[in-house]
Amino acid sequence: MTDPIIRLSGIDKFYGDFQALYNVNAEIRTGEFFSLLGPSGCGKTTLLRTIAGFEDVSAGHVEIAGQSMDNVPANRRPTNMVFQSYAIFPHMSVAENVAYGLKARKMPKEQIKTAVEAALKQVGLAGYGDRASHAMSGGQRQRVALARALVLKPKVLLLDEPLSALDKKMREQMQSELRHLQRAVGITFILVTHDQEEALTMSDRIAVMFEGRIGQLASPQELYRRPVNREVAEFIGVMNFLNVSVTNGAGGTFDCEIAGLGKATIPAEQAPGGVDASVTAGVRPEMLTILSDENSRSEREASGIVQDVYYYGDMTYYDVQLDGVDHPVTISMRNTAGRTVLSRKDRARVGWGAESVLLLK
Amino acid sequence: MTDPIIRLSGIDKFYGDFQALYNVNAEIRTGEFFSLLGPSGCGKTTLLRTIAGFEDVSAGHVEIAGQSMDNVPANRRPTNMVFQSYAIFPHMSVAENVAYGLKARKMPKEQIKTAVEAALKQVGLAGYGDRASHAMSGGQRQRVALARALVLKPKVLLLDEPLSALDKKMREQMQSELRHLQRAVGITFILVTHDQEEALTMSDRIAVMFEGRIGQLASPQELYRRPVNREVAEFIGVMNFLNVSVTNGAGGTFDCEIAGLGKATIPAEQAPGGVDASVTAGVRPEMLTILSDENSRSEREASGIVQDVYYYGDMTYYDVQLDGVDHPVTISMRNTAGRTVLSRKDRARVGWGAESVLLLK
Amino acid sequence: MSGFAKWRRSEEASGWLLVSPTLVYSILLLAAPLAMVIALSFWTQDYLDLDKTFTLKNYIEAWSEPIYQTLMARSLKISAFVTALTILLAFPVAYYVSFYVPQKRKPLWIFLITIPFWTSYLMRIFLWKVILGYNGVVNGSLLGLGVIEQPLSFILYNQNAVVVTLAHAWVPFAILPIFVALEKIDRSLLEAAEDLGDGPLRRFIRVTLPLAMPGVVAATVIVFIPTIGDYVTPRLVGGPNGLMISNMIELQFKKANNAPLGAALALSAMFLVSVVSLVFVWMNRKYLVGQK
Amino acid sequence: QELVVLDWSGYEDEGFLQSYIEKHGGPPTYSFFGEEEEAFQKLRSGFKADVSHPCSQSVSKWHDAGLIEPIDPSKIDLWDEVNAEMKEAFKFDGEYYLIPSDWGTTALTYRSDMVDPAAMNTLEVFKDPKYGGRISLPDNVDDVYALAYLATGTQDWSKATDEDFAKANEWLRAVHPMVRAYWADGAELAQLLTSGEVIVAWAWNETPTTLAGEGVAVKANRETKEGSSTWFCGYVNLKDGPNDEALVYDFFNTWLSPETTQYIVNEWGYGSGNETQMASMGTETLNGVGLGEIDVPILAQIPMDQQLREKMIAEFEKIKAGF
Amino acid sequence: MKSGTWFKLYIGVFLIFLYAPALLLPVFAFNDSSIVSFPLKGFTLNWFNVLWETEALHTATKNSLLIAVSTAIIATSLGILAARASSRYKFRGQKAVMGFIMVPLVLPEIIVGVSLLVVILQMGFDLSLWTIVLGHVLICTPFCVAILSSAFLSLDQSLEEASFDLGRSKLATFWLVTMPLVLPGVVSAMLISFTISLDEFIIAFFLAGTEPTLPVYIWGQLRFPQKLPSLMALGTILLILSLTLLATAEYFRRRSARKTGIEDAGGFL
Ligand SMILES: Nc1ncnc2c1ncn2[C@@H]1O[C@H](COP(=O)(O)OP(=O)(O)OP(=O)(O)O)[C@@H](O)[C@H]1O
Ligand SMILES: Nc1ncnc2c1ncn2[C@@H]1O[C@H](COP(=O)(O)OP(=O)(O)OP(=O)(O)O)[C@@H](O)[C@H]1O
Ligand SMILES: [Mg+2]
Ligand SMILES: [Mg+2]
Repeated sequence: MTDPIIRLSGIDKFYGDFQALYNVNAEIRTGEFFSLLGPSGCGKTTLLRTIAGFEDVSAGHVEIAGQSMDNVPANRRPTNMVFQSYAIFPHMSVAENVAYGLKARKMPKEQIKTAVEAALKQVGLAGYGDRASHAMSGGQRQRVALARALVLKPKVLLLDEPLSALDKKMREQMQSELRHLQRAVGITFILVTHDQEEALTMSDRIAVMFEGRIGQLASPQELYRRPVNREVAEFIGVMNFLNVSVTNGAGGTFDCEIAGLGKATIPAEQAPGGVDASVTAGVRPEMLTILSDENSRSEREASGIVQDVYYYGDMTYYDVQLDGVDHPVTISMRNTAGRTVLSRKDRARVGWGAESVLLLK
Repeated sequence: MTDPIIRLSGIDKFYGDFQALYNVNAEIRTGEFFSLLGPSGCGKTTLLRTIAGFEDVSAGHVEIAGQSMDNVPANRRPTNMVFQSYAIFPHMSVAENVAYGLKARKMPKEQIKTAVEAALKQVGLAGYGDRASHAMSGGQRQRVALARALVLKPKVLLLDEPLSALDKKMREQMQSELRHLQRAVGITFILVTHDQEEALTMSDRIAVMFEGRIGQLASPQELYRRPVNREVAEFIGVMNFLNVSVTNGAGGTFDCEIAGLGKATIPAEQAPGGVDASVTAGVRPEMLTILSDENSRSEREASGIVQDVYYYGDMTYYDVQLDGVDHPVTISMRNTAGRTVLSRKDRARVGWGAESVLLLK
Repeated sequence: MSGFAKWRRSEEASGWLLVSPTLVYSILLLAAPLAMVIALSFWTQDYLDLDKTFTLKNYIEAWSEPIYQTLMARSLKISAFVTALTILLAFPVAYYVSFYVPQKRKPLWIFLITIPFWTSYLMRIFLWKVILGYNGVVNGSLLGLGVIEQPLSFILYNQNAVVVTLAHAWVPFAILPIFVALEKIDRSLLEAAEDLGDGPLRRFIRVTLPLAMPGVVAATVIVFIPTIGDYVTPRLVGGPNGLMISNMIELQFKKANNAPLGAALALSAMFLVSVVSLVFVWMNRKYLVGQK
Repeated sequence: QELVVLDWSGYEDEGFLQSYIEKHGGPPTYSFFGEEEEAFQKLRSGFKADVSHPCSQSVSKWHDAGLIEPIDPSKIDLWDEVNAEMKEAFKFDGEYYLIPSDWGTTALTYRSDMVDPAAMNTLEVFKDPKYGGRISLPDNVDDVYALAYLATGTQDWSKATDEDFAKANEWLRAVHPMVRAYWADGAELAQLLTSGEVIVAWAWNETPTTLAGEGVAVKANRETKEGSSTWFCGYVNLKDGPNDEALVYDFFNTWLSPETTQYIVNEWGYGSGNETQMASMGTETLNGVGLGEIDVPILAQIPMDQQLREKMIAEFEKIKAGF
Repeated sequence: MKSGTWFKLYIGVFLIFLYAPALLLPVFAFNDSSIVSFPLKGFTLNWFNVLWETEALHTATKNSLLIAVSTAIIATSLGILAARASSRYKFRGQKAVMGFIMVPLVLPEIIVGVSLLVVILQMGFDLSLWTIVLGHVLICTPFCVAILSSAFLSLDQSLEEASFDLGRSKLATFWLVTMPLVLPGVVSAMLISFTISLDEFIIAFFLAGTEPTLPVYIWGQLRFPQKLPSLMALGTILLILSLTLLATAEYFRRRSARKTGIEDAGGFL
């Protein structure tokens, strides 16, 4: 199937007077790992719940696998959900939890047993079936919730911040497991998260939401490299913003004078939102380089003073105040072997390239 | 003062039969930003609370500013604490919260008022004094808690995971603010955290704890670059471990054969724990390089297949299975301008250097 | 002595110190009476003289006399009915307040449920008689509506009346724990059940009810045990066949001058209700573990 | 010093105590009980009061329990006017123990608008299926056995044999299925009769008096062919009373005074133990409240053998429980 | 949606059931008949006059209120101690001790009444209002412990530590931080104790000295049918008073809840 598995058209959602979703349109492809990313309160959960059928839409339509979901209640939709709190039934064993949905379908006992065992094996919990569900750790509950949903072979699996309750190590491990699992089962996953790293590393495509609207829907690399506006650029990763005056806009390129850095000619594709008086220059920290020794050279160079040094072990982040700019830019450097870490107040030469500057509105 | 402000000698702590601290010895320098870092349950909070006076030690002594703290209760120690939950009194206004400790000291009203205002200003909450404390956001409460402790001008400020309840953006902002604040007031800070990035970026020195013992006490760079053992190395940052056979150990260097990478001669300082049969080779992800084009060269080269790609925007992490090794190594690459991101199953040339390999027990 | 000094500051000591006033109070005013009742049950009384030689006579009498057996069985039956009715009445109300009433108005509803109990219990019973009586509110309405031609007589002065009156008296005590249990249910569990394919009814049976069981069990124990001890209600509305074991206990302690037998009956009754309650709790143990 | 009276609630009515109040400037202190047994238990447990107010059947038990002390008749001004039968009944070992203060009658009482008054001339109506489920008996051993003895032909229960007792029990057992409710207090009986739930009852004379006053058609017939009963209560002098004995006698004298007799008859519908004063009130008044002379057998609830009473209590309880 | 309607219907019926006796109170308080029974007669205010003139009833009411207030205060204080001990400290025998304190919850009151009487008199107390208070405190304490335990458990312990850390003594901490924050629980405990004590009469019978409580008095008055309607009048007044009191309490509770920012579901729990 190359058809979109889910088609959202013109979805509005009101809670009383408060509008939580504004005309949301999106198509989610069959088999992809799709993420809804956005700051708290932007409507991610609301959108997911309208897909699951827990919330009625105020306007617009949800279509799943080509069928309208108008008037189809949650318990008859071909979606299943993994809840943020896991929602493991505390009064049932692990196996009973996983069997829950199958029993609702009145599947014969024997078949249920086999299916449950297979599902538990899939999430790495083979043999845990008889455990009381409250005796499981956070990560294990997470897996039970996954197994419980996957065993029903839904067309779409919905995950509402499933990893936010886990500690960092466990979260990273589960991120990688989830990704592998999704590839293995081939089911469409829709993941809600407010953690951009999570979204970037896991997803095929991401919809970034702000205040009830989708700001940009694209692949991780595209989102990071070509954010359509300042809002997206700021939300995904770190972006340094510098004043810019565009002096010429002919021939598919723009001649710019960037505060603190200098002149550059920037191709139109690096100005995804077009150019006008409100535009600023955006540069990612890793696109700037501290030229630490005499030998290192760069296409273009600027200069400034180190304001702050953040040592992360593998990386060092510098806040460098470029000459002629009053707020510092952040520059990230990988602490490869032999590279020395600068200190506060040191003078720094900053290398950059025109290809790494975006013009954003 | 160059004297240690806090001297911990031979501290044991029992909860019933359970020993939470084993013979902890440490000296904390006046005016430094000191962190206690370790996995959950390792005893960080317990150690902090014995310093604050909330827990009695079972053996050993706490000395603060040269004075024994035996039998000195918490309310008479020259320390103040910022709690994980902030512990802002919900029934008092912001100003009343900050004034709480001063009132206990029976300071005149006028003076209290001035001191409270100064403290609020210091944490960036000037003018918020009359607010009900429950009307403050998480980050603001954090600041109230700081002001409340700092206004008492303690010799040592104790912070028990003060940032863990904040969301990521707010946490990063507060990290930088805390660091600046500490520099400004010059008070010794002792921070408990289980987040190694937080400890690395903020601290002058860090004590890494495991199961009630201090594993290593050193500066961030030293901890990251020269972990004394595998446990520390694994806990701080990511470390790839590879089998190694040391063929020769003479003349202050070791000749090694590292699985998947090849031969190297490693100076003794890169084997901080000495060398014996149990030793393994550790390499940080940023010390390995993916040589992506024909032109890039490295001192030493190895080869493998990309198993997984984690795109983080600014960085890409690759899991590469080196030829002849059965588990992948992690390699981190900065996504600088123009550098292409490899895909799964691609063949990769991996560059490395002898100076980036540690021998660890 | 430093060992003692240390102990004094320990958690153990602080706990004991803090609990001791309440504990001493309970020992003085509860343990002593209890011990006395237990002792009494092994003595005998002849008219006014107490014979303090140990005997099991009272217990033998309490367990073998048909009248006590009947009363005991009847009391257990009535208490069980009261409990069942109370829970049946209370559950939907607790459910309604927990699931349908907006968060802000919940305390108000809890008020609403407790207010009628700020009138004297005796007056309430008396008024129940007015309601259930021959030309009382119920019969009056039913007659007026033409539903019945003769006033119903089975609604007062029998066990039904005892059950209704007691259920009325205890219903708030059942609503509160069930309400608390329902409030504690993570709403996402209910959504999960729906998401996994259950309709409202099956969801209720498979998830809501089991998770509310701790509240139901608490309510059951809270209602069942003290109901056995009530002698005023049966006497006032029970009629000839509505008397319970507690009336007999009262009689033994008062008119019949046989406090020892009364004590034995009381302890036997307490033993029985405790056993029944324990069995009930045990039967529901699987719902009680693992939930906080 | 304030006299402590352990009394039924309601008896603190100052109308009874005019001369006492005049003399002492105020009423005594009251402690109340709702049932004699509560008072008994309380006193036995050590509660201290000066006087109390048991009814006829409890006095000997209180005496046996050593709770009361003899009365000195010489300190009672109107001792000679007191009903002899009543005071003699409480003479233990030659000493008097009770000041008979109030008495009443217990009789067949019925809704005159709902039953045929003509049929109400025998106690057998209690067994008549016509009234099944519409009758009420007192939840009170003495009144109930008074009824049963009368119905089975025993008029003096102090002389009742085991056989008489057995007959009475049998009668009660036969009536038990007819009973709607055993009334425990006056308010309950009034409610039962007013609503028509009960149409035939064995009741105290105050009930028809009160209800008639309310316009409810309730009448009593003390002159059924088997007869009716009288009960009486009185004040006793408690041992170890905390206060001066003089106060006790002032209190007793007040109760026997003419004013109090007037008051209790007119306001409460009860009789007084002062026989002379009662006689002076005139037949009409007495008949009006149901205390007049009658021609049928009267079972006076004088003290009986305590052993028998214990048996009555146990038996009545069994009967009530359906055994 | 439909189930909602059914629910509302049931809740309506339930509330009628719940309020049935209370609603009849005023009906008979204004009914011009001394018999509390249907059919009703005329309207009268006479019973309020009777009530006004019955001195003993006033005394009984006053006694009851005094006892209820004292009971509420003492039981809540004892409850605070025990609840705090059980929620803050671990000590050996804790379960047994707490279980023992909770026993009165399941004891038939008549047994408590009779045996308390003996014990109290043997301890050398004379029966008085205070002996009733002793008994009522015993049966109210378990309720207070239950309510206050949950109040203390939901109090963040670090608040107390913070206060201590900021230089206050343990006692000052208790008054400045702990008490204000568990106040809703304290108020609930007091209200419950007050209600229970006000309505309790089995124990009060046995422990009353020369001053009766209201329920004891009412129990005695049941003998005299003509006294009942004025009791109904009294009940009506008390009901209105308690409604007002509750409404005021709720108003203040909400206000303080808003002030402290604590969202508590149901002030009584
Ligand atoms: N049941 C509801 N009634 C009223 N408003 C609601 C309701 N549910 C959500 N909202 C509001 O709708 C908006 C979007 O909520 P939603 O839960 O979808 O946010 P979110 O993006 O999932 O945020 P978070 O990351 O915090 O979970 C928020 O402003 C929220 O307050
Ligand atoms: N009051 C106590 N009684 C018994 N054991 C305790 C107590 N407090 C802590 N412990 C135990 O002591 C050990 C250390 O606890 P501590 O709270 O110091 O850990 P931590 O390093 O702060 O962990 P975390 O990061 O989870 O806060 C743990 O195993 C804990 O279970
Ligand atoms: Mg959400
Ligand atoms: Mg900790």
